[in-house]
Amino acid sequence: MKRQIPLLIVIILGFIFVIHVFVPHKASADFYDWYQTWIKAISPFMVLLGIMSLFMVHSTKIKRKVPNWQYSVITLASLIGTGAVGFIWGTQAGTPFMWLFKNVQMPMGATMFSLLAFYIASAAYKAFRARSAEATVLLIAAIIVMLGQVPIGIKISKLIPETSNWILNVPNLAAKRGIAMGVGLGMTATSLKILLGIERTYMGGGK
Amino acid sequence: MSFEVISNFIAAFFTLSIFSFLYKDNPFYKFAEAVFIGVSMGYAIPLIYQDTFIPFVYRPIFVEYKFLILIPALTGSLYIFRFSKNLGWLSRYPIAFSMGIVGMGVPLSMHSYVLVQMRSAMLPVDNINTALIFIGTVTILLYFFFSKEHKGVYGKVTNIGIWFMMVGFGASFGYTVMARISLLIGRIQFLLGDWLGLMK
Amino acid sequence: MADKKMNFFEKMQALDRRYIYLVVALAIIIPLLVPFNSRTYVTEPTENIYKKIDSFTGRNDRAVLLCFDHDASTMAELFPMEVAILRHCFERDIQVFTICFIPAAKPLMDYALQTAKEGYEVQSGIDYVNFGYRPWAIRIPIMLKMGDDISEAVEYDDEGRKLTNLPIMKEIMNYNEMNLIVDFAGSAAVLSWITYARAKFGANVAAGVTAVMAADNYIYLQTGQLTGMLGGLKGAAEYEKLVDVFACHMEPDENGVMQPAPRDFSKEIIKNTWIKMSDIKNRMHKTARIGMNAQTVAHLMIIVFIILGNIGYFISKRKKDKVN
Amino acid sequence: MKLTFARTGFFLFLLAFSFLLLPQMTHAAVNESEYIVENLSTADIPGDDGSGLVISWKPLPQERRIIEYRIYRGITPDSLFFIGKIDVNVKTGVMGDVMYYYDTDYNYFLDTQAKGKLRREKGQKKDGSLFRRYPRDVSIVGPQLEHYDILGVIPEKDYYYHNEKIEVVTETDTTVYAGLKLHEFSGMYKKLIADHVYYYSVVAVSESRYYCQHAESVIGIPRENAPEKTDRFYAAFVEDVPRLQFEWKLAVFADDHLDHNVYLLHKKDFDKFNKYLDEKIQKELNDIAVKEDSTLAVYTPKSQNPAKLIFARYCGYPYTPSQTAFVNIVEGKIVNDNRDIDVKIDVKNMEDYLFVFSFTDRTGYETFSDVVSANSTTTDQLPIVPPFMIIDRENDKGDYNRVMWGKPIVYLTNSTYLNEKKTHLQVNYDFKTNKNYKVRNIFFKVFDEEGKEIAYVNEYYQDFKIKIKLPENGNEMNTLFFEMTFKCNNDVGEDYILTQILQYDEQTQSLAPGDLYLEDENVDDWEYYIYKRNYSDEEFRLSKKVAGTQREVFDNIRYGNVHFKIVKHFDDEKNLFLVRPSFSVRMDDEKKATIASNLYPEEFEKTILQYEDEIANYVASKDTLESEEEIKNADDAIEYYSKQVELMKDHPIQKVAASFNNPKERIKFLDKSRHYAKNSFEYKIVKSNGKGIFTETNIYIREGVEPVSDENIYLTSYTGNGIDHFFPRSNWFNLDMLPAVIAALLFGSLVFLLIKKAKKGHDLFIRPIAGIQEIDNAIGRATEMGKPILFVPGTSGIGDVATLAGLAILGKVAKKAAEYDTKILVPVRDYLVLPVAQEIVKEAHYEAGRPDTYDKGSVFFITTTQFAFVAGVNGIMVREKTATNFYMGMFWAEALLMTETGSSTGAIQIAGTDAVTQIPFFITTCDYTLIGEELYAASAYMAREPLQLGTLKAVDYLKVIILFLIITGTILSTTHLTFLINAFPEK
Repeated sequence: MKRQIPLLIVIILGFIFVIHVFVPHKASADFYDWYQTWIKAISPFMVLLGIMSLFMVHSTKIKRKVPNWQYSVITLASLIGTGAVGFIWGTQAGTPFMWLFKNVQMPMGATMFSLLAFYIASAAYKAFRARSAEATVLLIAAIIVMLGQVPIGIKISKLIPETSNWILNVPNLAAKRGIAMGVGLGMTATSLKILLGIERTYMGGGK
Repeated sequence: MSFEVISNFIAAFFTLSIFSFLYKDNPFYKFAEAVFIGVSMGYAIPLIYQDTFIPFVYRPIFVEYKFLILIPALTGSLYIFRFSKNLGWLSRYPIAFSMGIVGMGVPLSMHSYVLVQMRSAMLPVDNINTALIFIGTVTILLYFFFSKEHKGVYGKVTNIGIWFMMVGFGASFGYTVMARISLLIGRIQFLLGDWLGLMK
Repeated sequence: MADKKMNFFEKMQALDRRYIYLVVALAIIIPLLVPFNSRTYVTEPTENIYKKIDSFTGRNDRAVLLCFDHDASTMAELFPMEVAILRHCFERDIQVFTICFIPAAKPLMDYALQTAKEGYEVQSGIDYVNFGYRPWAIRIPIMLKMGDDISEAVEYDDEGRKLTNLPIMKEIMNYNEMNLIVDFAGSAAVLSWITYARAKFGANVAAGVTAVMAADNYIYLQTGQLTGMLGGLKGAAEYEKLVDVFACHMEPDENGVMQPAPRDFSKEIIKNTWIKMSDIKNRMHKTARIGMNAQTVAHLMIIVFIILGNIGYFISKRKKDKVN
Repeated sequence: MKLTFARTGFFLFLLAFSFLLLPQMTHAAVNESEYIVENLSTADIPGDDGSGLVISWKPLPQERRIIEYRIYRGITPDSLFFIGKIDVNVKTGVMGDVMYYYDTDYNYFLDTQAKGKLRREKGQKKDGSLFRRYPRDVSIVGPQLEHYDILGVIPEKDYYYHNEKIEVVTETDTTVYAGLKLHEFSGMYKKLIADHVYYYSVVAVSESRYYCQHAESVIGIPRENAPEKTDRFYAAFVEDVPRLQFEWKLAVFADDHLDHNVYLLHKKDFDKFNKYLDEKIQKELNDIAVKEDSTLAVYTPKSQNPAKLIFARYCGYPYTPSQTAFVNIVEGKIVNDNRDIDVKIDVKNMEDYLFVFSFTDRTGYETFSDVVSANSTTTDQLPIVPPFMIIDRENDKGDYNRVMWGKPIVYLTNSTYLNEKKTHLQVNYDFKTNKNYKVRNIFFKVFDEEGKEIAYVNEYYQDFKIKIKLPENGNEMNTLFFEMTFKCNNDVGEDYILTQILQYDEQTQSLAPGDLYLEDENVDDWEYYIYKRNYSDEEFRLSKKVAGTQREVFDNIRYGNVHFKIVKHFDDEKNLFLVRPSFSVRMDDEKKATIASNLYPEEFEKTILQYEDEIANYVASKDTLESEEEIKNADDAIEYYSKQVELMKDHPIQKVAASFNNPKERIKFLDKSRHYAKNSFEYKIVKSNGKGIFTETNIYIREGVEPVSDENIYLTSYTGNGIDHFFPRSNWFNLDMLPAVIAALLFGSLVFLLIKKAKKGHDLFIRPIAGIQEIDNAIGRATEMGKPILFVPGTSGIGDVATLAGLAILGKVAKKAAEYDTKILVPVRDYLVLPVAQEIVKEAHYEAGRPDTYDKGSVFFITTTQFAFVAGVNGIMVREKTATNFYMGMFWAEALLMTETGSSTGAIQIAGTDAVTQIPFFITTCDYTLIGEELYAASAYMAREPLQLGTLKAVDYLKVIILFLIITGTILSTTHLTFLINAFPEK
């Protein structure tokens, strides 16, 4: 009841879905539509997990007064504040809710993303060491492609953009294809393991 | 001070607070991080309520009287028991129902990740480049063969695979640089242009 | 003496990341604030779009459609291309249409038109038409219908006028006339133009994409399904240059007053022309090139870092080997 | 110090959130009157059926910072309902001086998304006149129905089975309706009624969502107009048949069009015709003017139309009508009994005639095209339509037919020089084919200007490009001549040759492809029109119009059918909307009458009786009638009703329907018949130059199939397609997926075999994987340093296999950590991963025998937003000073953000991901990286259970097979044998 039935649900549904892929018939398409409406009805409740966990983590921090607990108060306050603003004034353009999104969340997201430019530079500096033949190859390929993207590359040598293109279209393609095939096999295997009930990590532990 | 100036000021404040992490962890960053996490989660709640709960749960049941939807809705609410000690197992039902779709993954990933890729790996070899792509693909596949240790001649062959991968990784790395710097340029243009008005 | 040198490289080895960050920041901020001149090399995919658009010069029975398929997050890379192409069209009297299928693109599209229009006496409905926003759901039906009759597919322009009544539409019927579509996106959105407009009706399709997407689209250039491509800021910079060198070319008349003298594309001219940044008054006409300067400096700086780091690495390794 | 941080934090927080109130306050001080839109006006839309209005107003200046304009409509000025809005970009404002809103056609009126109760619009006083959208409340919406044309769209099932029979009794008679609840409609759409008065108003909403005052409402009255004039009409005269052919362009608005007509006009009557036209236009203007001002005199045109009708066709169905027509001239006459056409025409003097086309609409307006004369041509100048056929499209759920014709086509699309010397040229090509001809090889022969063959390419694998070596003679090749031939699975014939030139183009400065010729025919000159017709429509409609290079079309046939019903009445006690219970099933065989039925069998019977009464009445009245006209009318009526009664009683469908006792069974049968009639199509093709020079084929008739007897067409299952109608079938197996089935079965059995082997205790060797062996050391290091371990199980959901692999590794790592009594931190981005990860860590502690050390807070959720999650993780790394970081699972751009922070804190980092784009960053910044598949292998490797090991081994064995196939396939394809490569799916 606690474990067997959910497992059975996965296995039965899983096999139906295997068949669904091969059967284009109306009945099969209808089954898929039905499943979709049910999944959509289940999905909104997931957010409760996140909110509950967030509250548990931060309220514990506040209660125990762990270092930096004050920031947990800020987190919870912004969480409640943003949610409330959304429910009170709505979520259309021009509401305080969208103002928060545009002037708080979006700039921070974009800035976080743009930190990558700094990190990519420091990673290149710190980690690109010609320790071994392989590392050297990686380093040289990176430099050529980097040069190939800016006008200075062609100034140094006409060959640089050409080589850069060649690297992207030949060895890079081979690498991507080889890895993708391996990953594809691995994915198939893992799906199959779930389907056969071998892999049941997703159920969590317990009896 | 117009509304827009204030808005830009706040956006700039948070932008700089995040950037300050580059120097070191500091109260500004901690503050921005706390607000970021809170706001981003708080942002999701009304949207999920509006875009999934209302159309897929509330409306079917209470407006269209499709009472069958009560089953998945109740199943979904079992998630709440996740943190309960004794009833935690109940939350496995919605998870199991959502996992069923993995079944599709078996034939589909076989089809699109393996068979389709195999077709493109069988293209006629008519010049040095196609030959190299062929060699690269085969040696990389051999690298991912787990039943034989990489030793001797076989080790040499898989080593070629590693070389191909390394060139590929280097290329990916170098290739991403430009896009990431463009993002930073975008941010700096905001700070210098929209906020400070230094760029005219 | 030798010891001191070692120390320097060793120091370089253990250099605090923050110095690197500082250099990165400066490498980007300075070129943005103080534009300098640099050479832009024009690549073939960019050249092809330019030549194709330029071949429509002054023709009433040809038009370009620009499709805006992106939101503000990729604006830094795509916006300069859009302005550059629009400017080319306005300068050379080429009829141009704009359309978008995602709501977030609508303001960007208006903004691009407004920016590019500055300084040109162009009129909506005569020199260009903004088709406005159409829902994503009817994207493919519109694409297909355009192969038959554009004024039936779009019906009204953004200002609510019936397309059939607009002077610009007089000789424009379908893809035979609106012969080039340029799609701007940070995704593979151009694919649907290839499958519907190109494969079904033989329209020419070109793409303006972010740098990350450029490699993915390269294959369509090779198979000829894409007429040309602008890749990231670099593509935009190249196009800006082409517009300045050919479409906006000025020559002194007998009185020595500079007069517009647009010229046709030629590889020779582009090789020998040097345009000074300071000669371009409107900042929007050189954004991409300035951005590209920052890119170049940043790329070079990263490469210098790699080299410095490696020199340090080898020297300290040799030192270690000696000690052992 | 700490407290000051906190104080600063709170201060800043309050500061940020206090700005939220700002937008609410900023509006208080403004002058309200400046925010009312000006020049609000309405205008009738020309060329429509009187259902369209355009509302226009002057947008407020940009500095007012308006975010949207909301439009309201009502039938009285004191209650206007929200109908739509136009969003505006606050920064750029509106381009242009006028804004428009179109209230045209059928558009949204009501569905279940509407709110339950009627509410006043924001900012309206208690007695304000603006309301929000129509609510779901029948008592409010019901009275509105009569002021609009409301079209209800009802899914079949709801219409048939969820209706309630409602009798509406009025003084004169009783009408029976089918009552439906709102949720049984998939939507209701409204159209304005001609000459009805509507009121409109507009409200501007400012950036801070302040609803400004509304503009004074204005009146809008849509007017019925004559159809729009077509701007293209062509006539052609095929001398040798003799036959007249016509082609025209449809109007944009064609909802109320009834007929397409062609008239013959003698040149001498041209002036008369113009006079007739002038009067017609005057009449139209007068019609509207009289409506506006009833005191005006009504204008009556005097002259007659001198042109003679020679062709007329019904076009009033809701699909795109056909745009070509031809009439045969037999013995100097054009005759059509159905339309009473009998016109003499002098074939020898065709130049004396002019032709004119017209649209007529339901109100009787007629609009003529410009007058044209016919281009003379002969049959041998008309295009030849290649043989075509229709089959069901395979591998689908039954919503497409496949229409295909002709032999494959190949054409050049582009060319590029590959080197500076211009001796290597890459030419791109494209080809189109259909199911009958599977292209094996395409042969390109290239000739120079002197006709010397300079290149020959055998394209055995089609990758859309060929490379040509040009002779090195210094001067550029200006023109290249291409001859292209095919080898297919079916013989295309020796003489099937396509030719095309590549010519130097000054403007683009490259070799550009010229026109494509198939023998002497310029392929680009022609287009194919696919016409189709089902059992429910009387005329053919246009399905697709495609370029001359196409060889195949998939004709979409929508699987589900809905019922469109006019909604005029309601029942507010029962909360029902009322629609007619009668519905059409199909047309009879002659396509003259509709076979209709009724939801309620007793009502159907009643109608028959009613008709029979009418017949009896007319027969009885005939004795008393005197004038011939009256008698003729009575005869016509009798004939009409008799025909109806005959169809209702004797038609096979009706007979069978009547035989059911169970009403549900009866409806089911009728539904099936209707569905079949709607979705079975017959096809024909027209090949045209778009200007009247075209050839129209006959209806396609399937060969080698017995015609289905009349009885069966109605009664048997859907498989009885007959010989001309095609009903798309729902297929049970997707053949495209066959390779995947085989591969999956092979894989499944390998897994089965190897698991069995592993269970028997065979030692299955797995090579050591670098990263995995280091995991223990890394945990050990954290223990030594007394610092926690960070484990990020990817940033995607539980359904992602990479996440599952990551979680499996988490189990092992957590167990080790518990054994060493080291703290482990697991931040999670996905809701569902959270409980799973918690269970895993908890269980790991139990397995290690240290349940006491399990901390509930060690596995925690941060947020779902990508970069906010990273911000959180980075904070943890820096503050908790984690000594060892694991990243196992799927990652996107956030990968480097985490690993670089990790490496700056000096932590040991081990990563594993199948995200190809992120592996480079992991490799450069982490100490060990599991690349791609190694991530999946790792969990099996660490688990060492037979089930996991067996599967891993099975993957390895499959890999051997794949390698063998790839190598063989490449060798074969290189030696021009493409059967193996073609056995694999393309996408």
